[in-house]
Amino acid sequence: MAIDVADERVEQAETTLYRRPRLTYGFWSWITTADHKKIGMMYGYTAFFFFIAGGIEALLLRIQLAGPEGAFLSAAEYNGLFTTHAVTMIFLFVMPISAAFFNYLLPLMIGARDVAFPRMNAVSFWIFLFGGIFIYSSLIFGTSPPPVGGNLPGGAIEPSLLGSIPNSGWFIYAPNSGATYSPGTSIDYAVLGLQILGVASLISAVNFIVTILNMRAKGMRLLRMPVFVWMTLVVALLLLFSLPIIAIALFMLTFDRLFGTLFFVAEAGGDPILWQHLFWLFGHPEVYILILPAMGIVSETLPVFSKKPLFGYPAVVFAGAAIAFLGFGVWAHHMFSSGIPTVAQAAFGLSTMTIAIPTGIKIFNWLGTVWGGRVRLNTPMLFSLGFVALFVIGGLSGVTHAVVPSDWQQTDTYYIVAHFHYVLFGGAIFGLFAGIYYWFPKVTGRMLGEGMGKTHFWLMFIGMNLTFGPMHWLGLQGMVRRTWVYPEEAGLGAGNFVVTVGAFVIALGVLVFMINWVYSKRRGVPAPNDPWDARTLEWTMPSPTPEYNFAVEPTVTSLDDFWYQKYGEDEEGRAVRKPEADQVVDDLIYRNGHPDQEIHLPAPSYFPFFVGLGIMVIAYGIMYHTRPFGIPLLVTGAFLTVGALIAWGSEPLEEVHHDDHHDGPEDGPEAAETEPAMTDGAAG
Amino acid sequence: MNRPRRSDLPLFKRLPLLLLAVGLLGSCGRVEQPLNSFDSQGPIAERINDLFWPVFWGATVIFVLVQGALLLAVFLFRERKGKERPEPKQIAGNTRLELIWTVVPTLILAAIAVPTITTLFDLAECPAGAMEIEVIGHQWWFEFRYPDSGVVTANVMVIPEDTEVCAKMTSDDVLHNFWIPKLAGKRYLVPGQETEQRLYAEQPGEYWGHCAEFCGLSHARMRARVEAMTQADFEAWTTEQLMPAATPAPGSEAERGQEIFLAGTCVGCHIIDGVNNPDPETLTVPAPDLTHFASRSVFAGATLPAQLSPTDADWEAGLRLWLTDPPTWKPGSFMPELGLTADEIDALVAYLSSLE
Amino acid sequence: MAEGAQHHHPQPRQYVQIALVLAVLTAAEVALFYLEDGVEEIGQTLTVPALLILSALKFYLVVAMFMHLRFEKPLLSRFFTSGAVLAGALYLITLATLGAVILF
Amino acid sequence: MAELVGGHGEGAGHHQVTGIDSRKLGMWVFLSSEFLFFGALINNYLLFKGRDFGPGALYPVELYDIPFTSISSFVLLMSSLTMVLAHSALARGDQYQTRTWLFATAFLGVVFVSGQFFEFGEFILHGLKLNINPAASAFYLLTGFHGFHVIIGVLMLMVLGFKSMRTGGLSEAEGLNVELVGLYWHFVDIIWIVIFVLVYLIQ
Ligand code: HEA
Ligand code: HEA
Ligand code: HEC
Ligand code: CUA
Ligand SMILES: [Cu+2]
Repeated sequence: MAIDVADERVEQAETTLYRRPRLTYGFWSWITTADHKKIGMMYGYTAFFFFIAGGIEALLLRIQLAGPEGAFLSAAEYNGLFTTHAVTMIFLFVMPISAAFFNYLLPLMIGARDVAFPRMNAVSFWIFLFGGIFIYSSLIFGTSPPPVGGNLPGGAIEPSLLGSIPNSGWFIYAPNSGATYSPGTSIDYAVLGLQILGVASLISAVNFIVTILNMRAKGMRLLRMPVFVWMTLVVALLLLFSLPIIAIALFMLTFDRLFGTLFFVAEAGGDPILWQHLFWLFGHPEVYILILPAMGIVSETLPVFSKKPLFGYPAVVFAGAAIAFLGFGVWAHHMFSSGIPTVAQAAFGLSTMTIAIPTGIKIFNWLGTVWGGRVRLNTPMLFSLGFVALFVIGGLSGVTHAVVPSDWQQTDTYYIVAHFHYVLFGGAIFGLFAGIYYWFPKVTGRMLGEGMGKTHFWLMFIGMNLTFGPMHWLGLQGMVRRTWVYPEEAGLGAGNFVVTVGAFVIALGVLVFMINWVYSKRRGVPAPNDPWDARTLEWTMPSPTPEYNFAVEPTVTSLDDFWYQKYGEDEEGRAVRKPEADQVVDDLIYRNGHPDQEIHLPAPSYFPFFVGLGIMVIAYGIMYHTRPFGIPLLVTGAFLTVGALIAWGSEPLEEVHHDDHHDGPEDGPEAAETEPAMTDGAAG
Repeated sequence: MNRPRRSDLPLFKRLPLLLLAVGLLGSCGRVEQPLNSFDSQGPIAERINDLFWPVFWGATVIFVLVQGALLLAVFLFRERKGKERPEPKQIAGNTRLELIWTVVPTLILAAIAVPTITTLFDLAECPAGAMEIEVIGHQWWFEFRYPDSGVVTANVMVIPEDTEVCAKMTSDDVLHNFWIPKLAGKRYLVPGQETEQRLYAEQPGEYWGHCAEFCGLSHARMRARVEAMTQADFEAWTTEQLMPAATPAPGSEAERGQEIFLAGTCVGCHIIDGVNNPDPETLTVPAPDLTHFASRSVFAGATLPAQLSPTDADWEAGLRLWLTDPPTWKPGSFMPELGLTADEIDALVAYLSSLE
Repeated sequence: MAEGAQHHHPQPRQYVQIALVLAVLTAAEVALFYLEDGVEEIGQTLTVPALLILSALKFYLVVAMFMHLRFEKPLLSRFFTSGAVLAGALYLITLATLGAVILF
Repeated sequence: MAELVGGHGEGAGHHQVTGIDSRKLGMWVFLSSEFLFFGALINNYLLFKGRDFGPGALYPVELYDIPFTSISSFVLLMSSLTMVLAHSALARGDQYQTRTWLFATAFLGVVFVSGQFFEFGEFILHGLKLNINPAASAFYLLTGFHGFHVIIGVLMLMVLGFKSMRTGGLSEAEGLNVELVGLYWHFVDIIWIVIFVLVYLIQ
């Protein structure tokens, strides 16, 4: 029965795919939407686009480093590329793709119709998007001449196009990032761009916190929330308390660069170390912002694919919170060699070590979950297991950094680069891919291909170890970070070559994934509504999720409520599928697919888009305030933003009333069911 | 229900093999690695390695246990084609296990923490009575000053063997990071502040170094050398360094070089003691003192000559390359391309290589 | 009121009284400032803690009474104090490692 | 009063598990992060105020006019009173008083900001420019950021006040807005309580 429904839907999707007018309507519906699912998908697509960009940047870096004294890139290009690579991967890929998961899944998992502030949600997305565009516009408008007195090859005044992107490294250390040593606008693009992205994240952090606290379904007490929801809450809290710090730091740097303040100008008594403190006060919580969503995802997938409840649920939740809490107290471990007092080094070394304890608790509980289970090695499970395996490697090398004197050797070498790619790529990205494979059916109504999925996994897994494994050795054998060439005589050529090969293996894997995506989206196996025999509420809805989410607002009585509707236990404590399980599932899904009353949905709005646009224009205005067009830009942007905000505030509050049928102007009765078609048209 | 097909691939079997292969590739190959931090040549670097290895092996044990458990779990409990596994017992946790895996890691960490802290306090600060050398970072070369004797040099730090040396470091522009892997760890050079780095070489020898903190365009071309000598050699070296520059023989190529040096723009930036002694304030950019230029085995941020054990010819070829076009070798260089003719360069090379 | 807490809320009269207290506290602060300047013996060892205490009192009064935090669900004060305590702790440690405050 | 807003607009459609209106919860959550913003700026000031910038350096402390700042601090403190009176009047349904107190609060806010502009002007006349030394930079950024908050608050108060004038009174739905703006306003006030002591009085 479930399959029939899906098939039907897919057929409809295909017939409507080519109907143009609806596509146009579709496009505007994306611009104006306040639906958390559409916003989530837009986050996802945008983030993935940036992943490819950041990945291609990484490949360019790797080509340059394939052998000693590489000549593929100039120094300026290389410095720009590793900076944008990191900024892209962290701020434009991992954070927003996590936001995509939060947006799409959070309301579904807690049984809500939407987030607490749907239009604010839209605003975060648009601000993020325009922030990303702003940063990347440096490719066209950015300038990065050498400092006064410096000379470029051939007497050039400006490096090539590619060399004019931000080139300060992702932590933008002062004073190199100041106006004296980095004249030109390229760094302003990074600084103001990150500021914009911060605004977006702060808004969504508040939104998610309120949503989780206030919008849970009946009976969903805090300790009945899925771990993924918990991790969303923790990440939102981390964002809430860490973003202000970087915002002020960036604010100070902007003032230093554009308006002559002297915070980081050493000659005038400013303090470059202050920047490091402020950056890492944010930067370390940030790394947990990057990893906790992935940890939340695998905490969902491992139980499902082991057919066991999560081992030690309260411990896993508590450990997540503990990681976040401790994560605020370790920032100076990035500054062990910057000359901070010895006692401070000792204190931060110790505090850093303590983080291994809650992280270990998570790891062991995941092992406990898999142990004794009925383990199905579907692609999401492969990625989840890969996550655990690889994250442990990165975590352990993290502990070796916490051994302070060792870190004096390790810091600023590829050993560090190895550490953080293991946790970021092996950790965050494997976890996120697990999530993509796991929830793809719920989002699109089709399965991602398993064969290609597994090829993807193995290519990425092997490529990943080939790329980042040798970096450990390279680093301690003298390979310094951020060097555009390394000397032949340092004897690092062979290792680097392996690394480069590995990077291309990863790229091949990603390519397979993209093909899989495109293929499965159109021709994939239609997804059953509960394809993985899952445990959380989002699977009680038809695939793809209807626009109004739950036709019947759920009530839960336990953790993994859905599971316990399907399964009981025998005397031995083994799971037993209830005889009526299929019927229960079908009923639930049928009911959720057929609302019998009007459902109130957040009204679409044009204004979030314009707020985002306005903020970007303001940023250009600030950057070019000394040029004739600067102030007009600033004023235009301010008008746009404030105007859109006021219009937003006075926008009639009434909502679109949905019953079973869509009420868009040109929509036929089946419109609600053709969602996936519109998805395809607008985003694909 | 149409569950996706199960995999036939042997899962994770490749992991250990793969890592092994990668490790071998990365670490083996009998190439010389002058920046290898594992190859410590003094007590400070040695202490760090003595701390690192036990931690590394401890981590390896944890690694093996965790990955082993993971592989075993997958191996034992995976569903295979045709062999349906029974539904698993629904175990939601175990307090005793939670306790164990909280307490055991805590103990392990405590065990790591103790040597970490002792080593840290032993190594972080210079002991009293150490020989002080000032290190000043410039984009993109290190300057060394010897407060006891007044010697000023660049790129190559000369130290006596078996002596506790304390580098007092600061920077003239941006952050740099002084790293001699075989002798010690790293420490930043911070403009406006002073940091310390202990150095100690047991044997005479040449130790390579690198600026490790990103410091702008040519961070990759900012390296350093430490040359350790016997006490006697060091004293001789000091005396030599304090003498004014050698005077070229009349009529020689070198003398022509000196004329070019004096007539050209060079004097705007460089000092050669006894040839031009301007007030350092009047120089346009900070540039290496060239008085005893030829006594240094490497120059231009210790990146030239590029060879592992350069001959005189290599050295001269490197200098020629540098004088022809500094910004191409070192993008952003504060020494511009001066449009010297090949003939002028020959003369300058002859002169500069006479400045022992 | 949402929590039926309306009747606990102070009435305008009490608000004015609170404001009077705040005014007095502010006056005391300023007085302390001049005391410190004028009377050498008192010095900063005494005035600084006194000033901190007075301002903490003012802070508390505004938050508890004007912002009604006393009458709200504990969740809100939990957020509020987390923010305040976290900020205080983090920046204190930062200042200490930068050598501007002596903690260790 | 507040929960009647429930049926409308954002943050409302759903039942609210904590029993706190979502918008109000959101405001408190946001304010808790504001501590980190201001904390960073205060941190900067405290760091630089004691640094030695060489002979003849001019520090903000040297120019403080404590009586003047005391008065403007007092003004801001009293604006918290008027704010709370506006809220209380609305709770009683007294639209006229609500409006009056809203405008009074905005007015006091304007007085405070004008005082700050005056202070900045004086300081600049005495040579304490933004770019004279980091202590000055930190001073201006901190107090300026605070002043910016006050300006935003004044704008929000004005919007509420004028809306009330135009429509003859604020609806119960808009009553929550008064409360939210009030929270924001008091927060800006308590930050000034801290700044007044840490930056001005403790030297
Ligand atoms: C997802 C991101 C992420 C995560 C999760 C982590 C996790 C950790 N990191 Fe990492 N880190 C980064 C991202 C991350 N890091 C980045 C991006 C940088 C570099 C930034 C830059 O310079 O550009 C960095 C740099 C960095 C440094 C600075 C290095 C330097 O520049 O000199 C240090 C130093 O202590 C460190 C430590 C740690 C530790 C102790 C953990 C711990 O949380 C790890 C804990 C996990 C485990 C330990 C494994 C599982 C536990 C067990 C199996 C239990 C048993 C274990 C023991 C008893 C040891 N990291
Ligand atoms: C989430 C974060 C993240 C991710 C995912 C990655 C992914 C990768 N990183 Fe990343 N990296 C960082 C975060 C990240 N990195 C950070 C923070 C730094 C520090 C920067 C700094 O020092 O400031 C850094 C620095 C860094 C360096 C060091 C630069 C230096 O210090 O000089 C290197 C060098 O090898 C590198 C390599 C790679 C590679 C090969 C990948 C690969 O995994 C990428 C894989 C993806 C792809 C390959 C995309 C696939 C593309 C396609 C399928 C399209 C096909 C098209 C073609 C083949 C043309 N990274
Ligand atoms: C505008 C300033 C400037 C001028 C003019 C200049 N130099 Fe330089 N020179 C530098 C700087 C700066 C360096 C250090 C560059 C580096 O290593 O990054 C340098 C380095 C050198 C070195 C290498 C020194 C060492 O130990 O690393 C030599 C040799 C040298 N210059 C010779 C010359 C000669 C010969 C001339 C004139 C024909 C000249 N320079 C003109 C600024 C200048
Ligand atoms: Cu100097 Cu890098
Ligand atoms: Cu960290």
